Amino acid sequence: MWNWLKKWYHKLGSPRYFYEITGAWLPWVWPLAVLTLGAGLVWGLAFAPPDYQQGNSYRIIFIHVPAASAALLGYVAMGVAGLVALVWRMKMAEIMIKAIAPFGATLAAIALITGAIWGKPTWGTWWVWDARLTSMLILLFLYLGVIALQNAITDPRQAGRAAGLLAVVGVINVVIVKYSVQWWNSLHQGSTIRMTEESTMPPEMLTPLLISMAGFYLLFACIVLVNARSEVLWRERRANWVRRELSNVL
Amino acid sequence: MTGFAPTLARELRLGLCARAEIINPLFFFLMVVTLFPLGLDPEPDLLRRIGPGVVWVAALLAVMLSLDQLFRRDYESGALEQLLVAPVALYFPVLARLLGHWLLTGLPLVVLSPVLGGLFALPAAVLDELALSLLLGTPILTVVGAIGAALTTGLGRGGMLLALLVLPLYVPVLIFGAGVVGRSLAGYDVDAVFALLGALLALAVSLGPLAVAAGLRISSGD
Amino acid sequence: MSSETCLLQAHNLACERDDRQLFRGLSLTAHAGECWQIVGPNGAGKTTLLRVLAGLFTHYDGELHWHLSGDFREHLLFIGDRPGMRAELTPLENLNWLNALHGLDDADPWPALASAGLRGFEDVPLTQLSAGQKRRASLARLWLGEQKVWILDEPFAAVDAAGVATIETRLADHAAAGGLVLYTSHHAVGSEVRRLELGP
Amino acid sequence: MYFESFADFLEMGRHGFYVWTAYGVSLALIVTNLVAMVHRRRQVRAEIRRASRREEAVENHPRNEQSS
Repeated sequence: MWNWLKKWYHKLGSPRYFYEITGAWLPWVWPLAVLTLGAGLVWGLAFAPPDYQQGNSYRIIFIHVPAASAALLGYVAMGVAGLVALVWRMKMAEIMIKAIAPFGATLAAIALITGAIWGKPTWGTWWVWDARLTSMLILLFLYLGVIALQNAITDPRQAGRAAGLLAVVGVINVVIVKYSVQWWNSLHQGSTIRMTEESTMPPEMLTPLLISMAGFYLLFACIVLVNARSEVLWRERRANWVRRELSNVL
Repeated sequence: MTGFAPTLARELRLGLCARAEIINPLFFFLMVVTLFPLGLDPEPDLLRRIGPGVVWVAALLAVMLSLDQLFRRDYESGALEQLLVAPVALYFPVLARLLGHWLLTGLPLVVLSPVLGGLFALPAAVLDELALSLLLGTPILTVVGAIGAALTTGLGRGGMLLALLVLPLYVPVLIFGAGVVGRSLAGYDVDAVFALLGALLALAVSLGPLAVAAGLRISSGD
Repeated sequence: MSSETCLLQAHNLACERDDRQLFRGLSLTAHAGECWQIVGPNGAGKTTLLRVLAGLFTHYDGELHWHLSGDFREHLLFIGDRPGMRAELTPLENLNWLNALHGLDDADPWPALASAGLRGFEDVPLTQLSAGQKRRASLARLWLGEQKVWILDEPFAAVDAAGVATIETRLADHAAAGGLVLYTSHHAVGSEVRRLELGP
Repeated sequence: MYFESFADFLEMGRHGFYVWTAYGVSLALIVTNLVAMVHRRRQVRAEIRRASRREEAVENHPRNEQSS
């Protein structure tokens, strides 16, 4: 298994091979993503039973929780890409950071907005300083930091490596923030106000949630791959394989 | 031959001849703290509750602003280049640089904090805990802020960008730092929180300079 | 020049900066005792090449090998286009710091500054020195360390005629003593200097 | 289908407003990302084609002094 992983790691490391292999995957992953996401959301919205306490407002969970977990996973993936970009100086890793950041930040924003909207019918206020929402707010700022740094540096290689370092430092910080915010939250208002934990959910609610989670991850992967492929073309535009690739494709 | 001592000596000499770099953060710290009673209500009970948080946020902003120019003159004068070309592990000169900078900007805040604690009607017993929390916290703020400063050194005006990069990283330090005084005001035992701050300090001092060194290499074209 | 005195082997170096191809297919084999003048129009990447050789800039293609023992930076004296010294400090303080970084704790900066023509200005902050004097302050390091390889970016810039002569002889002496000098300038040092052309 | 009618589905027992606002905003944000993605893809391809056409033009008939 180990050398299989290494083979794929080196092959995907070369921008040209990455471009070709993902080009073959995308036509299959796109419909899969749309179908899974559609199925999960429709099931959660229309067919799942309402929550006995919160009524139908809990249906926001089918977009809030997947977006939150995808945003967190996206940041961790960016941290790993950052480490690879710094230690092994891989151009593809820098490109991945640039591809993940925008949609990752959007997902964090979605998680925040849906969490806030969900708070209104449940606790009567638009914003609740709940531990998970606050951590998500800081995660959004971490994303914006990576994006801002990347746009501030003109040289693509330097921007990639700087964003990589920030992502690595950010990942360490995300873990610490999670626990410090939880400690801070328990300090001030006790843990009465908590978003429903998905583990205690009955299966007819949990299944659609897991499906829409898978849908979000697939959608995230598609957007990242397409953005990464555009970035590969731009970064390798002087190479003649790019010229050939674009000249015969109309 | 680690380059620690000479860099520390040079940093202190540099810091002393650029006295403004020391005084400005202090004035900033004082002014920000005095704004709050003016903006809110000088009633002691309110001030006592917001005191620790205000002092900590002001200290945090003062440290961050003092870091904006940390490596800029080194970068522009080429001294940073010489550091990267020297046969020396970057960890030590960077650590010396950060220690020198903290001695000139972070430590004065700690020394000044009891005075400001008094402005917020904090009982004397809590003032030493406030000072200790800042003593543990400001070095973390310096190191973490220096990572952001290293990354924005090559850019013209890093100011706002530095805040965007560094403030999210400051959140845990602020929570535990301000939390110490809040908890001890409420009568709880705070040794555990000091331990957490100490742990963050250990993490910052051991890994921070490596990240700062990597940031400096990236900013100078690596 | 026999192979064992070969200090630097660069093969097929190519460098692209901000979407412009600076140089491509550049190969260089440098031996002890040689003095290389790197010439080329502005923007041809001379400074970038020096930074690549000094290990400061790593986004290049091709191979670069230093045949030096241990960390090659122990044998390297790099003086870039910027003075490398803090303007608030005096030449003495700057040189003491730089010496300590290179482990030359016993090197005495006074004679070096005198040879560089800064007698009497040793403890004057750099801010109060002229551009030429600032340049001489950083070039004083040519008389300080025993690094084998010198990489100098425009060493003669802003230096008066007398200064050029002293630096010229110093470079020639260093090469003759078995060192290697790589510098960028339009000024050739002596007759048997080797030229490396950059540019289209 | 849990709800009796489509209208009831929209109403969701007075929570409809919150649920549909949340989904609407999220959908809008996702769509913006998709549009930006497609735009960037087209922009990169067009720019590269334009650049290669420009270089071919220069190679085939250089218009400056060499040809005179």
